Amino acid sequence: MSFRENAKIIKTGCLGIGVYEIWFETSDIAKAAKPGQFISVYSADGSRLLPRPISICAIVDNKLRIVYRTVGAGTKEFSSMKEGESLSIQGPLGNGYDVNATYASKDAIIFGGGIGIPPMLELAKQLNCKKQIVLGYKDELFLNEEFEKYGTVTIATEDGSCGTKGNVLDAVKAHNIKGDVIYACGPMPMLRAIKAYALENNIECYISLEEKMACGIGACLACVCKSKDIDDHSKVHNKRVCKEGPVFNAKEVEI
Amino acid sequence: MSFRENAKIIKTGCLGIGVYEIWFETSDIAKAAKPGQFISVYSADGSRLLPRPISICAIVDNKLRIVYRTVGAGTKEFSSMKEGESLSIQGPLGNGYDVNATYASKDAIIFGGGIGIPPMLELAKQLNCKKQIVLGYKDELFLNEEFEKYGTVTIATEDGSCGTKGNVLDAVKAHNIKGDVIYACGPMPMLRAIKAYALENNIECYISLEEKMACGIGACLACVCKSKDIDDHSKVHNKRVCKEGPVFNAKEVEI
Amino acid sequence: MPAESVNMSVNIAGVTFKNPVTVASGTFGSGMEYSEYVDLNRLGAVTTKGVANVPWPGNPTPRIAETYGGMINAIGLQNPGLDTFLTRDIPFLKKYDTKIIVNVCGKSKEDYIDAVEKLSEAPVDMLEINISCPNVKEGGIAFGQRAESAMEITSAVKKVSKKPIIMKLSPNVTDITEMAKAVEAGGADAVSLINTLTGMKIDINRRTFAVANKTGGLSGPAIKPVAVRMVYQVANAVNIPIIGMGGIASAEDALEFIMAGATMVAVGTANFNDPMTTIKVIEGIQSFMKKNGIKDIAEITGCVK
Amino acid sequence: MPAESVNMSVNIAGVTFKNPVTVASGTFGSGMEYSEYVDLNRLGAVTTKGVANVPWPGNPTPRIAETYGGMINAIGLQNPGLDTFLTRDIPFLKKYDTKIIVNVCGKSKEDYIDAVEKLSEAPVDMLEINISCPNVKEGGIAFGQRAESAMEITSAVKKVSKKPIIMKLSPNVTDITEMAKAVEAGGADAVSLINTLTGMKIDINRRTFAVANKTGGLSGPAIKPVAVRMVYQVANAVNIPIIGMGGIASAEDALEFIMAGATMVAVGTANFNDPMTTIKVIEGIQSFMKKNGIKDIAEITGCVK
Ligand SMILES: Cc1cc2nc3c(=O)[nH]c(=O)nc-3n(C[C@H](O)[C@H](O)[C@H](O)COP(=O)(O)OP(=O)(O)OC[C@H]3O[C@@H](n4cnc5c(N)ncnc54)[C@H](O)[C@@H]3O)c2cc1C
Ligand SMILES: Cc1cc2nc3c(=O)[nH]c(=O)nc-3n(C[C@H](O)[C@H](O)[C@H](O)COP(=O)(O)OP(=O)(O)OC[C@H]3O[C@@H](n4cnc5c(N)ncnc54)[C@H](O)[C@@H]3O)c2cc1C
Ligand SMILES: Cc1cc2nc3c(=O)[nH]c(=O)nc-3n(C[C@H](O)[C@H](O)[C@H](O)COP(=O)(O)O)c2cc1C
Ligand SMILES: Cc1cc2nc3c(=O)[nH]c(=O)nc-3n(C[C@H](O)[C@H](O)[C@H](O)COP(=O)(O)O)c2cc1C
Ligand code: FES
Ligand code: FES
Repeated sequence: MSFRENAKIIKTGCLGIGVYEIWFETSDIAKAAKPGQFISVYSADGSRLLPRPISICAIVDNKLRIVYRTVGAGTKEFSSMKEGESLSIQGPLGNGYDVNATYASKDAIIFGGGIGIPPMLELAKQLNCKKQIVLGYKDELFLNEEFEKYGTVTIATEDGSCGTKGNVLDAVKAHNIKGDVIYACGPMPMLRAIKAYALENNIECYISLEEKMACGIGACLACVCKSKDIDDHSKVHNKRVCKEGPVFNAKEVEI
Repeated sequence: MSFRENAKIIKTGCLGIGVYEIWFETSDIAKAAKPGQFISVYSADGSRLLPRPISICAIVDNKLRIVYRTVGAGTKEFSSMKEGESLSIQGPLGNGYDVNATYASKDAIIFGGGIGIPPMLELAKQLNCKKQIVLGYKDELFLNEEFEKYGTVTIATEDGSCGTKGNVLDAVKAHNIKGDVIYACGPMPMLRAIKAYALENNIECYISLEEKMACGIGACLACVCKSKDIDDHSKVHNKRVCKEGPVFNAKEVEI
Repeated sequence: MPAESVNMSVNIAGVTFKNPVTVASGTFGSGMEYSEYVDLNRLGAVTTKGVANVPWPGNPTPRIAETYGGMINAIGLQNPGLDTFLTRDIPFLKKYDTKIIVNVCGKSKEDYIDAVEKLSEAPVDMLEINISCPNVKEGGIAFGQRAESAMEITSAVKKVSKKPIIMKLSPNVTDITEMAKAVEAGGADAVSLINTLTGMKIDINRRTFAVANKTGGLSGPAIKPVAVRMVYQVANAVNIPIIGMGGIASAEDALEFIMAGATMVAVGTANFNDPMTTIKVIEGIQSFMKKNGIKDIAEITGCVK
Repeated sequence: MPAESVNMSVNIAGVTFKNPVTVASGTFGSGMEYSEYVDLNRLGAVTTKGVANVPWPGNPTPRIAETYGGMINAIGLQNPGLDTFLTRDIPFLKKYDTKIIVNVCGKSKEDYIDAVEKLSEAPVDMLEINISCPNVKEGGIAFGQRAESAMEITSAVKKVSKKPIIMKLSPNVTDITEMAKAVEAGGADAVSLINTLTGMKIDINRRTFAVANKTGGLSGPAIKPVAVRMVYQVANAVNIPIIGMGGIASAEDALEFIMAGATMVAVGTANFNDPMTTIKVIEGIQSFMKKNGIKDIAEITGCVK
């Protein structure tokens, strides 16, 4: 079940250069939300009609947190909003991570890359197992300290300014990090590398994909990704990121 | 000379059902403004591109006041703005009234009808002569008390709830109001009747016209009215309300 | 549902719709996903996403791009094929008290005929033939930009169809009335317009097209004035009813189409911005009618001449 | 004006423009009114409002209506006639260091020829022939919707013109490349596109048309995707340079047109929203070039294939 709400902003903040957070007070959305799901955020400016999909970063009672990077006009608009104002949001959308699945009790490696890091925070909080958390940044860190209470955090930065110089897999190698199930969200090259790594090492692997969206609820077929098998809903090799995803078993999608 | 500014709102208010005021602090516009001129007010919502022309109701140092009725989405947006916020405005635009002309020392009748009343306030303030002020309303009054310091105020209301029941000319008859020059702003039927009255009584008459505008500065030829003679600029029987007007000698325009 | 003191029902080719509001094909799926937000019983009809005789994979991604006051799409008519559609989507819709308009796509005349034949025995109310999709290489718009081929497809599907046929017209033509007259001559029971305007967006940073298909169909409020104009022109050129669409996001928008001559209207892209748009449009038309003393929607259909 | 480290100048038919930015005819008058806000010396060219051999009164009011992300206009080519234009507007523009493109309208082939002949000796740089105005009964769009008449008018004006000729195309056609090829065959030195899309708005409360002329031309950001698509198609169909327009309001918009194949671009409706748009576009293109190491604007003209 998902909902459309005009949600009150109860807190905003800036977490780094171009990285912002908003806390919403919701009637129903937060209560229904799972880690890995997302919300559609709508612009108040009539020239921008499509929703901006943003992952849920934290769920606390009826409160929802998003952390996002300013990319274009939509996210810039959101970053100018203030406490007390409202935004139209819809959700929770997508499948999210299943923290009650059998595999979810295995030793986990949680990978987050760049602006793919925020959704992993609520996942790390809700997973009830041994957690290795590997976060990859370009340079400036954000959210990393908040992960520490949920597991062992390892950092990789492209410029080497903190942790391992390189990407998250470089950090895995450098620290000999091991696990039996992988959860990952981040840029496509990172996801491809992680998928390959998981296959090689025969580790179960769940990844979160992105695609441009129009409806965000599975009706328009804008946001498909290629699936290995014929999908049950589409009857072709396409799965909807907004509905069957954004979280996929890495084996079932071609990336 | 006119200017484009992002002007700070220093005061807002509601003067009656659906009638609002905004006071702007301007860099240059107020200093250059004359009564009868207008400003273009731009929407912050990207779906509305054209300016809303609104008359200048008061000029005090570098401050400008507008009084407007909420009609559609644009004026509704303005009415939701708060002190401290800004709006993009351009002006002063149009010719305005010439308070230094020879005729401007004659005994004046100032007519304002409905939302045509606001521009007459600054005119009443600046005219240095004997002033009869006749204000016509549907029912609810606004601004009328502010006129009292500038002349004798007579009220007409359509529903008879205040003053003469009927229109402004009914009030003129009822109170035997006389003058040698007329200034008028209001709905078209009122202006037509006043023009006829002025011709009959051989009184000089200046009226303020309205038309849909795109540029507001005389370039696009959207806002023309029919002129009696071939206009000097257009070389046809058209005058631009935004440039040659909005104030016209009633004799030179066909209404 | 509130008791209606005004008559909003309309009739097209013998089918009675409880109100003149449906959805634009492709923007509402088969209603399943939207049924979380909208009571489908409230709608005059559900118009389903284009379906073909066999499954189609559609175009590569990105399939859409936002534009000023609208969007471009090049979904490429991905669909699960009629077999799945008939056993999954139609039974779902039959649970609701609303009419069903099935939008049909094809790559050749034979495809259309095959699909229409298969649909002839299905419990659906009308078929809408999409000869105006700009996003597929074969078929689609190619049929919708030449009067002769539009007429030909129309008579071909009419010959095999047991359901009334709506022909969906492309706005990417010099003279829309010529196309409307052609499908009327071919036997169409109604026309729907407009499909999308062919458009393009360039991603200047990546120096490539914003949608993988290069061009896509422009829809949304941005195109409404073109749609209203075409509905008006067609209303004055043919005698068959019109389902009007293109940028409808409010009751005021819908009333523009109705006054221009549309018997029914469809809400498309606006569903993406607000899934409750259809209901707002229905309620808004109703209160406009009440406020203005209009007893039957027919009083204002085509009232602006 | 800041020293430019990048080369923004472009050449069309032997005329060199200091940068690729002009204004769309009819949205800027002859520049007089805008010169209060814009230093006309900064512009690549000023394109003037359509002018005819004799004064035209234009259409009744209301002549415009706002639409979602755009506007409809039916000015009807009001203009003071060439005599006044040549003695008032041209001398005004000659005071500035910018090129002058004169937009010419007519109701018949003879009108166009007459106007072009009168302009041949005038100190202007290029003529833009408007065969695409949807708002006048005779002439205008009628010439711009059929390839043969477009070609005919082109060769007729080319025969008498001593200035390079730009033919301005209408987007209200099934196939824009056919029109572009026709005017190229007729001898056009360049094409400009797009003129407005024919649109309509209905005032549902007054139950009549929002503009007195019933239909008008839709312009503004709303139509940009259609314009970019057509520029791209034409760039791949003809060998003459293109002046692109339709909804340009920012440097990013302008760069879309340039990458799609436009040598020059024009800012139209956006001037109404912000009179400084042209300058912002020029400065924005310049900084995009600097940021991306583009030395000459020609490097990116038509770079998206
Ligand atoms: C499931 C999902 C979860 C996401 N979670 C987050 C998050 O937690 N934090 C965060 O910063 N970003 C997240 N994104 C990316 C975010 O949606 C885009 O950055 C955002 O839409 C950009 O909007 P804009 O108006 O600023 O940019 P513009 O580029 O101006 O947007 C133009 C259009 O493109 C779409 N768009 C642009 N980039 C993307 C993208 N990467 N993915 C999908 N649509 C895009 C926009 O929604 C809009 O329709 C997520 C995307 C998806 C699909
Ligand atoms: C010279 C001049 C001075 C004016 N002064 C005042 C004033 O002091 N107070 C006041 O309340 N109103 C004034 N008006 C009218 C005011 O411009 C309109 O009420 C306003 O533009 C409506 O905008 P909207 O978005 O609320 O309405 P909408 O109807 O949604 O506007 C749609 C479009 O129509 C235009 N429009 C609508 N009504 C008018 C109108 N009457 N005249 C011109 N354009 C219109 C809008 O500008 C916009 O482009 C003046 C008009 C003119 C021409
Ligand atoms: C994402 C999307 C998918 C569409 N798919 C179809 C389709 O399958 N069949 C069809 O006839 N029209 C399709 N259309 C066109 C719409 O039905 C409608 O004609 C058009 O979008 C204009 O209406 P709107 O502006 O309200 O969206 C689609 C439009 C969109 C935006
Ligand atoms: C008010 C107005 C007047 C116009 N007058 C003319 C004209 O005289 N001649 C012409 O060729 N085009 C005319 N046009 C069309 C523009 O030059 C341009 O082609 C069109 O508006 C698309 O560009 P835009 O979206 O940037 O405005 C006019 C457009 C507008 C809005
Ligand atoms: S965004 Fe519409 S199906 Fe995913
Ligand atoms: S509004 Fe453009 S000339 Fe008056």
